[in-house]
Amino acid sequence: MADLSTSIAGIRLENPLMLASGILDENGYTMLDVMKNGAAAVVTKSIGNEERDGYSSPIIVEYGDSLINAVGLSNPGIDNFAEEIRIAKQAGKPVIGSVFASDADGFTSLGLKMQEYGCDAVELNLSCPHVKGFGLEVGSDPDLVEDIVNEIKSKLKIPVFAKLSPNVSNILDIAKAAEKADAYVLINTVKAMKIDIRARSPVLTNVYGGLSGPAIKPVGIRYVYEVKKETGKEIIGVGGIASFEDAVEYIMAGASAVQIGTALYTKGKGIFRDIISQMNTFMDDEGFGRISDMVGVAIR
Amino acid sequence: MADLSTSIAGIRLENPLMLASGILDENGYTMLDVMKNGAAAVVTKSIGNEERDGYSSPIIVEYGDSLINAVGLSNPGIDNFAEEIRIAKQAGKPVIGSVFASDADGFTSLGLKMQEYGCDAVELNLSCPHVKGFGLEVGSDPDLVEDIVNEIKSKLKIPVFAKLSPNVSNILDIAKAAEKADAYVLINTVKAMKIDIRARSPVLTNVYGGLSGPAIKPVGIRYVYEVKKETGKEIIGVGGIASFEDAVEYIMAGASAVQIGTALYTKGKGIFRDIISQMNTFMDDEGFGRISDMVGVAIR
Amino acid sequence: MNRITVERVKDEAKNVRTLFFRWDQKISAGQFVMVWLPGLGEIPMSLSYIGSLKGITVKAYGKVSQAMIELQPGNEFFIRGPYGNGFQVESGRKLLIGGGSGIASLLPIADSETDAIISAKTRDEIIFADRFPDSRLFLATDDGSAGFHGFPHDLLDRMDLSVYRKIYVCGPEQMLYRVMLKLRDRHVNAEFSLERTMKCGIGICDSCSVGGLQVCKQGPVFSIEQLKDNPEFGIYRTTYSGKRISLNMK
Amino acid sequence: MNRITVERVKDEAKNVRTLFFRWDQKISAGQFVMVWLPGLGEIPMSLSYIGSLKGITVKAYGKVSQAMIELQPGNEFFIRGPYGNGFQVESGRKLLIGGGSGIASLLPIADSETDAIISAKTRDEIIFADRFPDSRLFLATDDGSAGFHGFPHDLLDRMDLSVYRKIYVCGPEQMLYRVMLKLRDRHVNAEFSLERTMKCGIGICDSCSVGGLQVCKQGPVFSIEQLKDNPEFGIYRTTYSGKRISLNMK
Ligand SMILES: Cc1cc2nc3c(=O)[nH]c(=O)nc-3n(C[C@H](O)[C@H](O)[C@H](O)COP(=O)(O)OP(=O)(O)OC[C@H]3O[C@@H](n4cnc5c(N)ncnc54)[C@H](O)[C@@H]3O)c2cc1C
Ligand SMILES: Cc1cc2nc3c(=O)[nH]c(=O)nc-3n(C[C@H](O)[C@H](O)[C@H](O)COP(=O)(O)OP(=O)(O)OC[C@H]3O[C@@H](n4cnc5c(N)ncnc54)[C@H](O)[C@@H]3O)c2cc1C
Ligand SMILES: Cc1cc2nc3c(=O)[nH]c(=O)nc-3n(C[C@H](O)[C@H](O)[C@H](O)COP(=O)(O)O)c2cc1C
Ligand SMILES: Cc1cc2nc3c(=O)[nH]c(=O)nc-3n(C[C@H](O)[C@H](O)[C@H](O)COP(=O)(O)O)c2cc1C
Ligand code: FES
Ligand code: FES
Repeated sequence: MADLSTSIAGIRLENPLMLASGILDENGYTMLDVMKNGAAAVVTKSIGNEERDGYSSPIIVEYGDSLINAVGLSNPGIDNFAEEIRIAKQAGKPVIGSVFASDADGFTSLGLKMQEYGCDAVELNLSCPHVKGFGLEVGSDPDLVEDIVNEIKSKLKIPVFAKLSPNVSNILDIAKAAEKADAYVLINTVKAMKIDIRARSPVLTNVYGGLSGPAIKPVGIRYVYEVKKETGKEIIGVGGIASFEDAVEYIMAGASAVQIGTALYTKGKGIFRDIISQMNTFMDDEGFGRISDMVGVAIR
Repeated sequence: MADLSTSIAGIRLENPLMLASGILDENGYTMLDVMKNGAAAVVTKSIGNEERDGYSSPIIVEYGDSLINAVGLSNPGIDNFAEEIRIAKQAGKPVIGSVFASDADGFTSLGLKMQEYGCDAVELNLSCPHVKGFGLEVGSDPDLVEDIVNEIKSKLKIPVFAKLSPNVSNILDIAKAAEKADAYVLINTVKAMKIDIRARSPVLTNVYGGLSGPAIKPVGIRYVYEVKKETGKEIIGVGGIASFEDAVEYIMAGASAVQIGTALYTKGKGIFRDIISQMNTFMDDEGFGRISDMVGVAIR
Repeated sequence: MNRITVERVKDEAKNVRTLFFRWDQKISAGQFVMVWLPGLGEIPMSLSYIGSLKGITVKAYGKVSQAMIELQPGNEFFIRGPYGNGFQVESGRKLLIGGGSGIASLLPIADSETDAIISAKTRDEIIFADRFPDSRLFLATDDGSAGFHGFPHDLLDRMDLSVYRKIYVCGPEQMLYRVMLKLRDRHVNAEFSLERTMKCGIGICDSCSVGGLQVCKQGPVFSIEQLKDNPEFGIYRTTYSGKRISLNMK
Repeated sequence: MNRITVERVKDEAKNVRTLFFRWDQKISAGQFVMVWLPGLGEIPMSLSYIGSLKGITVKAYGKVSQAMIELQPGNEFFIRGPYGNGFQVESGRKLLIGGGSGIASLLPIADSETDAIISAKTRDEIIFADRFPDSRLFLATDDGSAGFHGFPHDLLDRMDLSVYRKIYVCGPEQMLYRVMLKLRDRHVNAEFSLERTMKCGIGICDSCSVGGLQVCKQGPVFSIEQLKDNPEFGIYRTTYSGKRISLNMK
């Protein structure tokens, strides 16, 4: 039996699979259920300083096994979120608080609250592609990213993850700006949209959204590989993971752990246990004793 | 019967479907055959000033219906390409010469040769994502793009198309730099890669390649929509078109014509005729008399 | 997305209309679709008719549902789905309990052995009463304007439930919860169809969740076992923003 | 990509080795695969055995094929495919014409009614002669060291081809072209398996094209009708860069 445990920024995970931010992680009971189904940790939905309704429906388009979403960072606001963390923590596993804001102060106050609520780490959403003034608009400005990451790192005791966007000309510039973060999370969704030709109209209320799922896996693998090769830092890989092969591909590209989002739509919550058991068999067959033996082995 | 003809930069096309650059367009006889199969025009493989072998195999990875390629701009060099254009021109349809270089002079001398060979337009490849010193490295620098487009436009009589990359933070900056071009071509492939977990290795010899096919269609639609909405210029849409619905979706997003590449792998050359007849039926059913009635109708 | 053309409409009550249409798609009783009116929005709707002629019975609440009840034959709307699990329909004697427009999604399982409790605030809001013979129908209104004066769960106290192979319940969560409390100790076989805020309909956005279960995917139909110890059913829901609010029903 | 383990090897001649392996995949005679040796490269290879035990017969030319003939049982390689159309195999008397290692891809269609011409530069390079009874085998060598002294197309002059239901030809393009010229006017039913530079194997890169046809996708097997007026077959090919060069065979 291979040892599937791994660690990221010093946080021990019983296996490398985490729930990605924004998918089934707004309600504490749901996060609890996802961890009962095998996820080693969860990342919460991105939470801001104020309550936000997000966009009105349609907020999602199905594109084969992939999705295009424009939820619009809907969230109850950080002050209403303590209870959800408390419920989720009953699983006895790490809970990572994802946060979004437009500047260093905003991120820092959110991070401090997440820490106070008992989160094991904070993930900075520097990459949501469809909300003006947040996410990508923040995350594609290296100076702002540097400011945010340095400020929040100086105030928080728990580790800080920087979640970066694939919608930039040069990810290495942004990664460098975020180098004080304890780990990178790669990637967020790719900006995209859908038009219904019979309705003669964009489908999403916001017109633009973010593409996730299998369609973006080759893009995510490339970013993880490139950033790992050039920076050597710890990485959490995310984007289109729907099978144990996908998870292993991310790990071999350099990820120490991975997150799963869209595949919950096609495979349901059972995906965590399925991948765990198949990854175990794979590692035994291929002679990998532990996850760290696979991390980055494909890098040339 | 709807009228399927369209025009781009004053070039009349009997239908909106063209062959995309790099797919079955290195050999004149192949281009001829593609036009016999219904394509209204072809774009040649991107040709440079010198002969180049490109990367050694593997140069392609299949990813479902999508592909990841790193052909590496292999081409016989412009001086060896006259014969291919001559053969292709026997179809009596427009032939567009795609060219790549690293600066304005390089592009201009290629453009002049293509014009001399009888091409109906020149397409500037400012966007290949996997060759150092060319393509994206050129196409993500607005000053260089402006320089190239202005220079070549001042020297050529035939129309010039600027093919832009989706691998940039802000496509509008680049589009603006290229505004002297007669039309934009959107999009080239999205930088991506594939690791084979059993070989524990990247598959492509060049490691990084470009993702094309259905996986990138929502990304292409978004760029066409955004650039059309913001600039109003003529656009040729490309990226993941594999059905008449896809072609119409691009047209409603703002494209006046479209290109098809990767779908030749899944559907073969018959795809041109299939889409033409289905688009005809669709237009009749929906009451669209001509292509121009559909261009950009979904823009809000 | 599927484009649907309204074939025929039928007014069921004030502000309640059934839209009939053709859609070549197999649907199980209890499943739902997401209805999109371009420019207006998208909302979940159950099917009240699931044969070759399909139907949706809409009650106007807000923007989208209001626009839906104004649709005329020949008008178009868009749907995606069907989604959700649907009822486990069993043969034998059944009882349907439909509160408000909730009876609509129970209609497809009605057969000659089916009894129904149809409840509403007032007489004018009772719908589909004509679909059941008098001998099989129990009416209840909050104001007593028709049938039993009171709520369905109170009516249950007076009924012999042991004759039913299964009880199917659909309506506002308050009603479902109270019915569940009544049935919990009477060892009956029961399924409840829930309604919660639904944004995605496909089990990823968490807006419809109830105690870790996604109503859109693991539901909308749940067995009484899944609900009786559920920490949120009848107790909490989350708003469109995701804020937890108490249903104050205990 | 499929990972394949070499089960057994067989040396056929100097620099020619058959690799046997298991691969649970249906393959038609004449189809090919792309073989990848990580770090070295990827090349097209026909299958010489297509039953439950599969085989590839490799002749060493350059980097990748050389590495392939050095593989031992237990070693691994990777393949994608199968690709291409394969032969239209007909029952009845057949003639196979295999030049050099070309005979390998014809092997899977050999049966008890099949005659074969196997040609090579010299005696030592003749392979698979043992797969045909003497009575059904014609050998030809360029240097006369075995069998007929000359090329297969010259040998054809001396044969009565009317007895064959179909003729299947595989080998260097020079040989195919000359055989085609001989057969063209003799009204025989013939199929030719071509080899050209192949980068993608799936019909998109244009490196294997011959007069508008993609050898990897519309071929590698073509009927004599498809080739006899082909403007490039036997006349031009393109190099790895795409440069048109003359085959100078007319
Ligand atoms: C699985 C499922 C199946 C459904 N099937 C049906 C059906 O068959 N027929 C039908 O008429 N409805 C059905 N609904 C309810 C329907 O989706 C909502 O009524 C609808 O979303 C209201 O949208 P709107 O844009 O019209 O109203 P909004 O503009 O969103 O809301 C207007 C106001 O009405 C309130 N409101 C909205 N919905 C409800 C509700 N259900 N109960 C009480 N108050 C409400 C809101 O809080 C708001 O104050 C179903 C819901 C679910 C989850
Ligand atoms: C459809 C198809 C099926 C094939 N099936 C087989 C098969 O079953 N067995 C087999 O051994 N080969 C087969 N080949 C040929 C094989 O793919 C090439 O020999 C191989 O690509 C050579 O690669 P390499 O890396 O070893 O040589 P490279 O390093 O690419 O080439 C080394 C040198 O050999 C020359 N060369 C390469 N291939 C050939 C050739 N075919 N004829 C003459 N000179 C050549 C090159 O021009 C170069 O000078 C097939 C080819 C095709 C297109
Ligand atoms: C519906 C939806 C909502 C999302 N919301 C967030 C979010 O709030 N914050 C965030 O950082 N990422 C968000 N994402 C991005 C995911 O966390 C993830 O980076 C992306 O979907 C790629 O992974 P996947 O292909 O496994 O889904 C969201 C994705 C989806 C599909
Ligand atoms: C094998 C391959 C080679 C390509 N070569 C070129 C090229 O030489 N020049 C260029 O501008 N685009 C090239 N492209 C990009 C295509 O022209 C097109 O922009 C892209 O593939 C998206 O369209 P598709 O999804 O229809 O293939 C190539 C694409 C593929 C798949
Ligand atoms: S509506 Fe999104 S999870 Fe149910
Ligand atoms: S090998 Fe690429 S088209 Fe045939």
